[in-house]
Amino acid sequence: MIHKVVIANRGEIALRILRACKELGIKTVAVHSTVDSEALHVKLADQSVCIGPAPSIDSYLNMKAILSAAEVTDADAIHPGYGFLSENAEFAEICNNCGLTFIGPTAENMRLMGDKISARQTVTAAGVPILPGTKSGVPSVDEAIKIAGEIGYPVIIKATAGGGGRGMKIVHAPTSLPNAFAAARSEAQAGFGNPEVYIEKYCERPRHVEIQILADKHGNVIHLGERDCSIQRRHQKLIEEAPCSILPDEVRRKMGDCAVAAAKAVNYSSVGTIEFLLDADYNFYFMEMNTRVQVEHPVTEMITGIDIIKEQIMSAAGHPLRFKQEDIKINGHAIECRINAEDPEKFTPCPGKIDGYHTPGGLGVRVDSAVYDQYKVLPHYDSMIAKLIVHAETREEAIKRMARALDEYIIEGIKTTIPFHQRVMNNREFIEGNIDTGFLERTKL
Amino acid sequence: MIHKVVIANRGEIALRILRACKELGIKTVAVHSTVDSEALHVKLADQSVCIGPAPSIDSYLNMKAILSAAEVTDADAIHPGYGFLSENAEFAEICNNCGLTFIGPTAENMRLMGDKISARQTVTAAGVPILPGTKSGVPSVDEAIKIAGEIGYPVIIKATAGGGGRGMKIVHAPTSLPNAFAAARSEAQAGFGNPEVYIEKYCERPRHVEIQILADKHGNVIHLGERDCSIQRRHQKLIEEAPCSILPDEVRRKMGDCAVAAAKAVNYSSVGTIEFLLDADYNFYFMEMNTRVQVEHPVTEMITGIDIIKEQIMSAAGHPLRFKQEDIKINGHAIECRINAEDPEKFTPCPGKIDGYHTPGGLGVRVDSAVYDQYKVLPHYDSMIAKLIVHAETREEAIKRMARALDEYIIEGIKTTIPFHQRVMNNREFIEGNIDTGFLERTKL
Amino acid sequence: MDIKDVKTLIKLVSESDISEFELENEDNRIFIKRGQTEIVQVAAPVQATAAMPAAPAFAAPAVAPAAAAPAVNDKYEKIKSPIVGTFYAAPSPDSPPYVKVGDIVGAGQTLCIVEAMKLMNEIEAEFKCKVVEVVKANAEPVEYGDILFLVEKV
Amino acid sequence: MDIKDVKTLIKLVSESDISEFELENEDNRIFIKRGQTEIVQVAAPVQATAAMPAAPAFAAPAVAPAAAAPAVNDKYEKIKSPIVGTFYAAPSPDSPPYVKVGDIVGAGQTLCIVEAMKLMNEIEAEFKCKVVEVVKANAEPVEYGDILFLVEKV
Repeated sequence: MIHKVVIANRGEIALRILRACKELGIKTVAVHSTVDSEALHVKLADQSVCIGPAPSIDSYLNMKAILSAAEVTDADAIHPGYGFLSENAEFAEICNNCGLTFIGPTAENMRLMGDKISARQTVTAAGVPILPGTKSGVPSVDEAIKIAGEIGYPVIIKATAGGGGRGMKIVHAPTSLPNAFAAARSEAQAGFGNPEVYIEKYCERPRHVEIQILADKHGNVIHLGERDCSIQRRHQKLIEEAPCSILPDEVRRKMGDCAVAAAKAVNYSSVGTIEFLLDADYNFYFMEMNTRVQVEHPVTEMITGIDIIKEQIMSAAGHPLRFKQEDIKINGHAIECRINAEDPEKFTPCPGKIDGYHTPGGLGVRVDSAVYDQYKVLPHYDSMIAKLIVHAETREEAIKRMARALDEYIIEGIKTTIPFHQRVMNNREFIEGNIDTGFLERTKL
Repeated sequence: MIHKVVIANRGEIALRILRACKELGIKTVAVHSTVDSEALHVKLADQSVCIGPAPSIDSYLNMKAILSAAEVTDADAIHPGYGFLSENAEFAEICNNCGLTFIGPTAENMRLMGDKISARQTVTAAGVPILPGTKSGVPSVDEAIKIAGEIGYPVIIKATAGGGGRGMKIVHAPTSLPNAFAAARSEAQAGFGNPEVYIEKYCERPRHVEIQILADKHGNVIHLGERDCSIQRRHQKLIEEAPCSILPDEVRRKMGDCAVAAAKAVNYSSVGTIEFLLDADYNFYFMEMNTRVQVEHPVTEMITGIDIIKEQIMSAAGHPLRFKQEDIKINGHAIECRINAEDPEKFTPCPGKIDGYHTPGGLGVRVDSAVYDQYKVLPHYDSMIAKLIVHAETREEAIKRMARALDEYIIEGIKTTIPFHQRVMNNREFIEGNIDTGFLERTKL
Repeated sequence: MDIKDVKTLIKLVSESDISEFELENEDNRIFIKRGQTEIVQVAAPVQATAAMPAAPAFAAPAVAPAAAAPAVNDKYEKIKSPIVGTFYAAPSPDSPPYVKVGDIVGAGQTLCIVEAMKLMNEIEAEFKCKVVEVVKANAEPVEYGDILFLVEKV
Repeated sequence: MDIKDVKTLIKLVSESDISEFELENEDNRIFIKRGQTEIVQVAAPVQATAAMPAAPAFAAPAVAPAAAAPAVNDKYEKIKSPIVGTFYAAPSPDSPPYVKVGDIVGAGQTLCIVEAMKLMNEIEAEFKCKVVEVVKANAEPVEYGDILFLVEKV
């Protein structure tokens, strides 16, 4: 078993890992930059080591310093959390070469799934659907008609040199394709000085739905159901929930099977996530795999009752999974709000000292946060300061619980996104579950 | 449905009720004494009414003031919480006469179960076992032998005038009864000036095990499993858990059936608790019924996923139960520590201002507390300032989770019983589940 | 140094962890400073304390917070409500009020009624005084301890 | 000095642990400052409230808290560990230490080794100085920024 873990991260995830270790009877070493010496996980760890100055590149991304910290504290494992070195295959490799258990997947897992092209090839071979499309330029309208016919309508024509929606044409039937193709090309020429366009399957109001994977070093892979992470702002997730409220059981089962197949295809051996795009007709397409624990893992913990970090540690220590797929039962509904030290209107970061702090409590409320009263939110790192998670019998009850918990949450001295979340919880479209990745863009909150 | 509830209580239970109301979309009125104007539930309620000065008799026990508060705020229901007026049949009656829904059982329920003698008669008629014994003096050794034979050994001989263990004799077989009887009488004479003794069934290392009842106004009664509340100091519960770790399934089923039978025997129509004494041979005996919600209800919520306060409100509003007995599933293990503003060694109350407050968080941790940083714990009321509740897969994991949560809990400025709970969580006997109501008396922590 | 050079420079500095950079010419004065210094101070305390927001005492928007009044009128005696209920200035809707501002009232004289549970509780003056202000409006709900009248001992 | 030179300079400074760098010409004024400037702010109020208990930095009970030392010895220069690792006072267990208290060492002379990942990193004096105190014990683990020696410029 693992005896002492270096937690190579900071903030709430460092504390999350520390808590799991404490409950497993594993000693913890907090590594931190000079400016993080007052961090909660540093204060609560069994030992702490300052590994470098504020810039991440010199501290939390400094492999040598982290490995030295493990060496001088006689630790036998490293948990990378998320971000920083968590998906760095080289780091995982060096850890293993140093005799340290890297609590995560193998370097090979990361390399295969970290590269978009090899990941797409691998999962396609495993029978997992990917978003059909050409990715490269389509020269003629005849070619375009042929491709669109293969892909199936609706399709979208995009400028290869473009971006930001300009020059895009959505085509619902073959008859309108020639005109749309010509228009797209001329708009591309006008907009980007290059008429080249490509064709892709068009997803109407897509949802971001992902499957949590749990795997061991003995070839066992199961999934813990899905999460809906459609509430995003500029591709940054802000609110996550589990399960996805509109997913038909049949699709849920298929998506879960695909995720397990994808993980098995690379001999995956830790926790991970397979991200899918789900369209309005419940077709789903593989986007990418995250080969680490994710920010939003708590919503899955709430509905399955499984401590994902503990399972990840046990798996890294070589224990076989304690569960089979049929043991996994989904209970109720969970929602997570990421609370950032940001202006709730403009989303500009607001670091500074917290002066007045009170967390919500009561039934079904979980707070994962590393801040405390008089703590200084640092400008050097991510602005996420807390995750507020609720669990209830139904989605409707969970939204009400989240609303009342947000009302109780007091963070003074700095601006936070709590008011933003309050607006979402009171938004009719959100309450009715009419969400997709474009929700925040089109919704006046 | 109920529209606006007067919460006729204070502290954490007032906040607990407020949270349930908020999530149900019910307006809340906080009533408070002059010294409680800064209480958290007062700050969070939709409205608040000061009903009197600090002494409970003039405020929280002042029926007229509470009813007037309901009148002036146009409330249509009153939740009494626990303590104060919660088991006052007259108050329940007046509420109903005033057209206010009393969120609790009927006055008749309270009267039947509030009186020990009528409660014993009622449950005996329903087939529920009670602790056999004479309660009144046994005049002769022959009579004693006859009674002990009926009760079954072991029996205990106690002085009718006595108390505190003096003059008590435990008898395991008929042959030792004459000597013990004579000795008990002479010790009773010497100790209390009265030789009279009575005989009762002796419970070895008894546990306090109670069954949570959920009933509606349509005759439906179910139970939510049991709680083990054996960790007591001077008959005051300090730590509660659910389920009772040593209860055989067969006994659990019988105890549950008895509790439901007892509740049905009085046409019970709200939440309530049937308390049993459980002896080392798993015999159980009815002690009393609590006709209100209890301090320790959260541990049952954690293992059943049912919001007991919401169900209580819905039941009072006339809704039939949403569950049948077979719907109730017990999941994992939960523990609650009552955190009191008391010296953790001597248990003397320590009111005063909280100066530094940080609550634990993370997976499986729930805090039910109405205090906050800079809040003044008042000398006028109960010393309980927080309930820390954890939920985990197993009892062992729950104990570890409680230990780490207690380590994270910071309350400065006043003394609390957190260190006491930390000692219990690290006690081998407790960890092994060797607990009974005498645990704290005999254990050196 | 042309615009392209400046552009390159800006890009370079942006991508490095340099916090200050100076370059002077003919011929050369370069100054480079690393590490963030000033950002830490950003912490602008928005609110001094007042951690908990308060619930309104009664929904009626007309009700002035009870706590605010006394500070202003420290020099007068306050007659407070001994119970929760509804304030009535007059014995019936058609009657004139018991007292009005400027009235001199004797000890034991009725000032108003606070109704609770259909019971009319007459509030009496405990000493001879002059009515300075009738704080509550007719039919307004009152809490325990709410100020009903400001008076001046005479 | 052209833009390419500047680029090289920035890269050099970025990759070093230099915090300030100045270069003036004809003919040369160079100013280099090492050590993180922003660390100064971190020292922050030691903690007025002290709500949070601190984890021990390393288990070894002999380790004096790094933060405590400087206050006492403000008049000396501090030689700090630029990396996490293990402090060795001598090149091998049998050798005499590189330096001892009272020694005068020249710029560039090795003071000790901090071993990290089996690599022996020699820590050199940057200026001529006299060793006032060897703060760390042999084979003791050191953190980034831990004080290794107190010295006096000579």
